[in-house]
Amino acid sequence: MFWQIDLAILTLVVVTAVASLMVKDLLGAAILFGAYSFLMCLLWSIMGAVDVAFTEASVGAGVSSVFFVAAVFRTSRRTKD
Amino acid sequence: MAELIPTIIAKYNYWIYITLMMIGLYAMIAKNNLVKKIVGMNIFQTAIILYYVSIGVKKGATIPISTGGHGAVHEAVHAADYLNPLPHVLMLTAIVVGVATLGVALALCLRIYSRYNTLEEDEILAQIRKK
Amino acid sequence: MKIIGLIITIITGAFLVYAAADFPAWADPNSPASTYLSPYFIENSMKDTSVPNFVTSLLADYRGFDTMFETTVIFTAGLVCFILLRISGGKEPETSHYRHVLTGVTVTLKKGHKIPESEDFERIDDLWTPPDLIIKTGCRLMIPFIQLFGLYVIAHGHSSPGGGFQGGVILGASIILLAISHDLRTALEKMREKVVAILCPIGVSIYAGTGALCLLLGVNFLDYSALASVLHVDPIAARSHGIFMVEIGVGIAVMTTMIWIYNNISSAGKYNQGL
Amino acid sequence: MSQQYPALLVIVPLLSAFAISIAGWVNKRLCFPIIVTALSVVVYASIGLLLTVLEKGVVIYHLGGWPPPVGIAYYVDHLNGLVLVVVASVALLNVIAAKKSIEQEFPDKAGPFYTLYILMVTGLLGIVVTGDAFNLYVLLEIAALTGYGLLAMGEERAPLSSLNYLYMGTIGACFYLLGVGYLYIVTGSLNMVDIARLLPPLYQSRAVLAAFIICMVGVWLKMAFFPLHSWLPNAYTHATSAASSLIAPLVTKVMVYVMIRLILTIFTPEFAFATLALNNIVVWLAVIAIVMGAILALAERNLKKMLTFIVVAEIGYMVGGAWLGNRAGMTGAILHIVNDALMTLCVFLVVGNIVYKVKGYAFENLQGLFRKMPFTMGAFVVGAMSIIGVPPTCGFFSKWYLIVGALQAGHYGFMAALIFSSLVSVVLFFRIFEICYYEPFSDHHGHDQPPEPMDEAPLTMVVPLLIVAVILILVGLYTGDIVNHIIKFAIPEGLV
Repeated sequence: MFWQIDLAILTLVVVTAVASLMVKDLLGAAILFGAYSFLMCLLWSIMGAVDVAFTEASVGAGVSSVFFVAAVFRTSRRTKD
Repeated sequence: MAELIPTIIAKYNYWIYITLMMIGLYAMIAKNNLVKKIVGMNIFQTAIILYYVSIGVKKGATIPISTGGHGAVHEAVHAADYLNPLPHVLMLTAIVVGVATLGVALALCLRIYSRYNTLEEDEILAQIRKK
Repeated sequence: MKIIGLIITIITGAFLVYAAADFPAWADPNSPASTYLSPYFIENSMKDTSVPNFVTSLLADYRGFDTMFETTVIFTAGLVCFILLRISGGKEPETSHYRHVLTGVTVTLKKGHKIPESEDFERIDDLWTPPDLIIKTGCRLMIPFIQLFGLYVIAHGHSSPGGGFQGGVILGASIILLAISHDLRTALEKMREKVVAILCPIGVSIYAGTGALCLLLGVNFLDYSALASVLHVDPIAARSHGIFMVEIGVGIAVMTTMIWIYNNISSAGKYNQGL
Repeated sequence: MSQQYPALLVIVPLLSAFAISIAGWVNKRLCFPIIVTALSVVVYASIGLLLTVLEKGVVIYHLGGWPPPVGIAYYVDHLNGLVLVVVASVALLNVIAAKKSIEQEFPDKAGPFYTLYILMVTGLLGIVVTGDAFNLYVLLEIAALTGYGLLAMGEERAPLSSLNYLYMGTIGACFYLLGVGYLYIVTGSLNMVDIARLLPPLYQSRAVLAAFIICMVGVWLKMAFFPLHSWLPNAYTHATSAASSLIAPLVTKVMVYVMIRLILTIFTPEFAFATLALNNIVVWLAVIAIVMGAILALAERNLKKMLTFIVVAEIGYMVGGAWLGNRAGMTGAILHIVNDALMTLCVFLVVGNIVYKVKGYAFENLQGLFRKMPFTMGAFVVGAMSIIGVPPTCGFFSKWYLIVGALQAGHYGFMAALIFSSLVSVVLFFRIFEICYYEPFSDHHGHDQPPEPMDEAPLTMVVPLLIVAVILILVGLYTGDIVNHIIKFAIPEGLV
C-alpha cells in the first residue's frame, strides 16, 4: 500500500467525476462514469474492502455503464451542459 | 498552517469524500440535462460509500476473510488482525440500492424522452408552458 | 439555479468539513467503530456460522434481514422498469422483415403473411445492421466461461470475496452480453420475458421462504439454526447451509432483474432488436 | 403465534407481493384476493401487537435470533404500535376502494400495480416497526422506489414530476444514510436503543451535532417540509388516484414518525431541545410552511392540487408541534399523524371517486356533484370539517393539543398560524361546497334543466369511504382514550 498510488487514484477519481459531468456528450459521460466507478473500485480494494470492490466492479462499472449506454442509445447524446 | 497539514493528510479520505459529494450535489441541483443529473446522483451515492469504507479501515489489519479457512474453527481469531466488516456489509446494500435507483431513473428518462423528445429540463418546461 | 446550487453546495460542504474535524483519525485501530461491535463479528463468525468470510456471514446471517430487503429493492427496480416502459400488446407493424441467414436475402412481408416454417429465417428490424462475425463468435466462446465464473462466485462466497449479488450480476451480464453481441431477440429466445418475470420473485421468495421456514419450525424469522432438524446437521453447519440457500435465491433474483431492466431499457419496452 | 406478530407484519405482505407478482402472469383474477387477504392479516397482527403492547409494554423481536446490537431487532412500543395500526388499516381500506379505478386505468398491468402497492406498504410498515438505524434506510428506499413507480404511472407530466421526486428523495435518503454513518463512526453501533445509550458522553462532539442535523434535513426532504417541499404538489397531483390516495396519507406521515423517533429515541429530547437551540428556528419554519401551504392552496383552481398544498401545510403542523419541545405539542403531533392520515385518505378517496365518474378534478368538473354523488360528497364534508377542525371530528382535537402546546411554549406565532390556516381552510372548502351544491345555476329563461340523475360511484368505492368518514368521527369521540392510554406512554417522562 503506497500512499503515492493511493493519492493518485483519489485525485483521478475527482478528475473523472468532474470530467463526466463536464463533457458535452452523454455517451462520453456514460463511459467516463464507468471509468470513475472502476477507479473507485480500485480504491476500495486498496482499502481492503474486497467484497465492496467486487460488487462495484460488477455493478457500478459493469451493469450501470451498460444501462447508461442503453438509455443514451434510446434517447439522444445531445446535452447543453 | 504547520498543524493544518497533518490534519489534512491524516483525513484526506474524508476530504475527498466531501469533495465528491459536493460535486454530485451541485450537479443534481444545477445541471440542466436529466441524464447528467443522474450521473451526479450516482457520484453523490458513491461518495457516501467511500466514506463508509473509510470507516472500516484499520491500521495493520488485513481483508476480512479468515486466513485459517474452513478447518480452523477452533483457532483463536484476533479482532485486531482483520478489517471491520460491518461497513462493507452496509455498503454492499448501498451499492445495490444505487443501481436500483439508477434503473428506475433511466426508465423515467426514457418515458420523458418519448413524450417530449428532449432531455433538457428547460426545453421540457418550455413545452409544458406552451400548452 | 447555478448560483443557488453553488450556495447550497458550499454551505453543506463547509458544514461537513466542520464536522469531519471531530472524527477519529483515519485508520485508527482504537476508534469506536473498530472496537465496539466489529470484534464480535470477527471473533465469533467462525464459531457461530463456520463461514470464513466475515462479510458473507454478516451479510446473510447477522444482518440477513437487511439483505432480504436489499434483494427486494432490486426486484422492485425491475418491476418499476417493466411497469413504466413495457408496451404490451403493441400493434404488429404493417410490414415485417425476415432475413434468410444462409444467403443474406431479406424478405419483406405484409401484415398477415407468414414465412415458411424454417430455421433459416430470422426476424430483423428496419435498423438492422449486420453483426460482426468476430465479436459474435468471440462472445459465443466467452459466455459459457463467464457463466461458469458466475456460478463459482455464488458457490464460493463462503470463503472468498463474492456471493449471490456479484455472481448474480455476472450471470446476468453474460445474457446481456449475448443481447449486445447478437440482438435482443436472440437473448430473449434463451430467456423469455415470462421466465424472467417469474424467476425474479421466485428468487426473492427463496430468501424470504427460508426465513419463513425457520419461523414455521418454531424459532425467530431467519434463524437458520432451526434448519438443523430438516437438514440433519448440527446447528452451526445449518447456519452455513442456510446462508448458502439464501445466496442462491439472491443470485437468481439479481440475475433476472439485471436482464429484465436491460431488456426494457435497451428496447424502450418494445422488445424488438435492442441496441 | 402472538410473539411472532412483529415478523408477520413485514413477512406476510412481502411474501404475498411475490405471490401477486407471479399470479399477475398466471391468472390476473387472483391478485386482488391475495392482496386483500394479506392486508387483512397485517391489520389483525398490528391490532394484536398494539393490544400486547398496551398490556405488557414494549415488545422486542430478535431477527435471526441474534440479540441486539449484534443483530437487527424490532422494537414495538406505544408510539409505533399506534402508527402501525394506522398504516395497515389505511392501506387495506384504500386497496378495496381503489380496485375499480385500478382495473379501469391499468387493465393489463393490474398485477404489477398491486405488487408495487403491497411492497410499498411493506416498506412503510418496516420503517415504522424497525429498531435498527440502517435497516430503516433500506426500507426507506423500498418505500421510495415503489413510490416513484406508482407516482409515475399517471398523466402525461407524471414521469417528470416523479423524476424530480426521485432526485429529491435520493438526496434525502442519502443524507439520512450519511447521518447514520456519522453516528456509527462515533459510537460503533447501529441499533437505535444502543446508540441512545452510547451517545450522552458525546453530546459535545461536532460529529453528533452534524449527524443530527443531516438526518433531520434528509427526513425533511423526504416529508416535504417547507423550503424542501417543491417536489410534492406536482408528484401527487399527476399521479393516478389509486396511487395518490395511498401515498398522500401515508408517506409523509411515516416520515414525520421517523423524525419523532429520531428525536425521542436516538437523540433523546434533552439533546434535541435543550443542547441545541434550534427549536425556535424550526417552529418558525413550520409557521412559514403552514402559511405558505394555505396561501398556495387558496390560489389553486384544481381540487387535487389544492389538497396537496393542504398536505404541505399539515406537515407544518406536525413538525412544528413536535419541535415545540413540550408534552402537549408532542402529543398533538403524534395524534395528528393518526388524524391527518385518516382525513387525507378521506379527501383523496373522494377525489378518486370523482375522477372515476367525472374524469376530472378541476373546479369546473365539480358542478352539481351533491346531487349526483350524495354519499361521496357527504364523506367529503366530514373530511373537510376535520381538516378545518370542527368538533366532534378528530381534526379539532389534535389542533387543540397543538394550540395548548404553543401556548405553553409561549410561541404565539405558531398558534396564530394554526388559526390562520383553519380560517383559510374554511374559505377553501366552502368555496368547493358552493360549486358542488349550487352550480350550475338554473338559467333565467325559466325552463329549468331536468336535475342530473344520481350517479354514485360503485359500492366498493363508496363503502370504504363511508367507513373512513365514520372512523374520523369515532377517533374524534375517543380522542381522550387514545391520548390517555397510548400516546401518554409514547412520550418519555423527561419531556414535560
